[in-house]
Amino acid sequence: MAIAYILIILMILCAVSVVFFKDLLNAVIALAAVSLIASVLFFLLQAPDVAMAEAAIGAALTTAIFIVAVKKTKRYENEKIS
Amino acid sequence: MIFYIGSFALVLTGLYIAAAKKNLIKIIMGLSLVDTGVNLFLISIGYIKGGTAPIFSNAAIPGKTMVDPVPQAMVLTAIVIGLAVTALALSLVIKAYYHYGTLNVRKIKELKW
Amino acid sequence: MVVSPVLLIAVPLLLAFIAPLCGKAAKYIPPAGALFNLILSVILIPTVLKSPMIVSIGGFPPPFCINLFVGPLGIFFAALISLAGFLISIYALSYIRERAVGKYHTLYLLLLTGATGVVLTGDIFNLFVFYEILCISSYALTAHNAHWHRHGTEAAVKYLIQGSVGSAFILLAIGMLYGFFGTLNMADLAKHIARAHSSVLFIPLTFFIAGFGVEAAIFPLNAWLPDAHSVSPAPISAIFSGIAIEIGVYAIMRVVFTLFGAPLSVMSVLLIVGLLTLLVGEICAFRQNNIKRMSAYSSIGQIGLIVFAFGLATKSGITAGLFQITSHALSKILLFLTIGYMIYSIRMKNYPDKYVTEIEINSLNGLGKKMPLTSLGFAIAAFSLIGFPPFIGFSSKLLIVKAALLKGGIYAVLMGIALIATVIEGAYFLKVVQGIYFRKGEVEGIKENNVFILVPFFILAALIIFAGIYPGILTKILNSSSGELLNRIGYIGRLPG
Amino acid sequence: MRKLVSIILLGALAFGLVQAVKKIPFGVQKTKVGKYYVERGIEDTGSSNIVTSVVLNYRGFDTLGEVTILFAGAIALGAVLFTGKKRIEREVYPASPILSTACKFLFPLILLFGAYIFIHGHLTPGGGFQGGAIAASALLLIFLGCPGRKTDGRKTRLMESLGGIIFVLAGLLGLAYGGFFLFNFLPKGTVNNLFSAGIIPVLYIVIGFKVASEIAGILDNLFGETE
Repeated sequence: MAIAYILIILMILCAVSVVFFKDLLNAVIALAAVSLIASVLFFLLQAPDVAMAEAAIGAALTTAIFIVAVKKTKRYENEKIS
Repeated sequence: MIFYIGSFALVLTGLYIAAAKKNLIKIIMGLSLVDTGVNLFLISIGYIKGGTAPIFSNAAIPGKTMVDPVPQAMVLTAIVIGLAVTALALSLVIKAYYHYGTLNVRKIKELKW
Repeated sequence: MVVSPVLLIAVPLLLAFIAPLCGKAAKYIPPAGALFNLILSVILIPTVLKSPMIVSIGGFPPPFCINLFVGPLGIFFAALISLAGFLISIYALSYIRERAVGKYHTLYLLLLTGATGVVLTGDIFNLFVFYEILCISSYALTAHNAHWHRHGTEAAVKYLIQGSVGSAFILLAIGMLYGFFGTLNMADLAKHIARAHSSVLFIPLTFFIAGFGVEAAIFPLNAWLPDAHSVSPAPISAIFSGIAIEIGVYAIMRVVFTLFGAPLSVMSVLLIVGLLTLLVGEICAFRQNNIKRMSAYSSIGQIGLIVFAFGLATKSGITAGLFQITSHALSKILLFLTIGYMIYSIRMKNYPDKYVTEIEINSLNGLGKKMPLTSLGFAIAAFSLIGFPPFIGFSSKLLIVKAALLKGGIYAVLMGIALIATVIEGAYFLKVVQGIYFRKGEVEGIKENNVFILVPFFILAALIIFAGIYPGILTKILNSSSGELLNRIGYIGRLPG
Repeated sequence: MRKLVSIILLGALAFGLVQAVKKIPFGVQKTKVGKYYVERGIEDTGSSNIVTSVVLNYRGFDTLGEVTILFAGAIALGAVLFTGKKRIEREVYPASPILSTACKFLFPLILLFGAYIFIHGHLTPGGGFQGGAIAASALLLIFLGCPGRKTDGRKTRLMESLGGIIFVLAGLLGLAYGGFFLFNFLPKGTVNNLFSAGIIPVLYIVIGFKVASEIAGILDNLFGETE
């Protein structure tokens, strides 16, 4: 399962980058990447049902909701930059 | 084992974001990360080495080597719960922004924390 | 023929799904659902007292499917929830008349259903699911009228963040237990846990207490409560203080006693936490100027007392704790409802356009003459919370003192500290009652005339006094309930196979 | 300061987690309930996807709760975003014709795919939740690609409620016929046929519609502009 190691390291990197991105849109995309990689991991763990749900709900719809929320509020974490 | 480590890394990162960040949307993102991490943890508990997905696409597959279906059912539930909570949280954040004009939790504190 | 207890959950759910289709008539649905539940649970009480009912769902033998465990404890809580829910929903018929009314009633009914599900289920993951229903509807109800009410929004955001972290902990703990023992049924889990080495169990138990502790508002985890309880509309404050936090306590107790067999170390920690919660709550309440915030902090104090009583881990202690839950639910609901009506009347006179849910204590001065029935209800509730005879609060506090003294030694000393907190509680409530009756205020032109609001006051006050004079009517079911919590072997033994 | 404290707390938490997880071996058969489901699942429920049979039959009550949670979430979101005013019709900037044509072309296909997934929930991976979410993402595509289109709030609400009502009624029918709530009272049929597994496909189709309309309602509420 060498691929699992690579994916998990990638996933952790994406998760950590959510902490550091100042632009919330970037952070949302990183979050979506985490969800997407998680759904691949679910598939590797022999859970196709969950992988499907995570891809459709976690990666697609949650991201869309986040983007709408960011669009309706402020885009940058530090609010002085507008 | 690496799956456990990965899932805990997600949970801890998410909790760190929720505890240390000031931006409300960031905090909600942290909660979402925690959810994903917990889900990954549950699925890895149910995994069996060399197991197949619990679907009898043909009757010849031996049931013994199948991974545990219960965590998968639990995670399906948890994902949907996560969606509901995230959507509700973001709608509240939008309203908070409408009222206070900021997303900074340090500035939204008319009530004492 | 015996009716199936699953209807206690299924029928309110059905009604909740129907409610959005009813338009204006939606407000009659919560009273109907709660009344149905009340009648059904009262009918079931004699059967359940004879022997607990195990109801399988889906028709498979219990460890393999979800089952309801309807014991005395569950049915007692179900009856309490539906009684409180019924009275509050009658009150809400005319109290909630602004804006998103239909959605309010649907969410309210879902909250009641979630609470009922938590107390009846016998499966740990199912408990989590119903707990989430309860939480999600609470978050939304805190922010009722979010568009006009900025404090409500703020409180709801705080509540949601802390609540969802708590839920994540619960789910982690459930996952660990499943990893250890491979089952989710609580009786089955308890059987395995009884045999397992205790070092494995420490982390899941901590996570459970931390997770449910958020809803129960025990000491370090109660930052959300004063905000959420004080800024939400009065019926919601009442159901939160009267039911929701008690459900958190129930969940902790179910996990600690039934699943983990109440290890002594954990019980001592809970005892101390309860005492701390009590002191912190009462001291903070004493310093408040805002009447609803004061009552919210008083709820924290009362929860502390309840956890303290459970922490004694004796039969008399648990019975006393359950009695205190009943007494707190009835009294605090009456308190919040009367306060809500006072605030509503004052608001309608002074600023009819604004959406106000909170008010300073001074504004209530002199209301005793203008709103005699409401003020009387407030006084009864306050006296009952302080623990004056002949109200129900007196009997419950007496039981707790007796239980602590029975255990003796250090517990009696701790009880002394708890009594000091009660004195503080007496001080601030008496101050308010004195203000209402004996001070002069600008309250011209306020009167009380709404029957739907006054009837729940009468019923609650009557129950408080009646149960205070005859505490015996409750002891039978409470005794078997505490027996159910302590008798872990019996709980496990109910599992067929 | 706050960061430091949270890092220390999280370190303690990480230590605890590792301690607990050391006792849970990875990748080993360890559960009795799961084993029972895998061995007896087909016989008991007639569904060849064991996850589906767990979700809808063995643990169907959880799923009812789950559906309720999504319902509560949708209602709650509506209540929070409720402003009491009519939506203003904003000036709509039409998307480029390529984009909107592509969206309109893809929309029925994605909808069909979602429907396929929830109809075949008992045979192949997927089911009501996944299919419903996919169908909802088709609606999302329309919201994004063809601005100005919206769903009819009354119809989505009707569909949500009907879905829930049918689910509970199916449960009550089970109670009436078999004596157990959510009892699988329909004939199980031949395994691996579309018409098999009793109430499972019925419930999954209902859930699919319900989830799709709920998420569409959530998205519609979020996208909608007032004032």
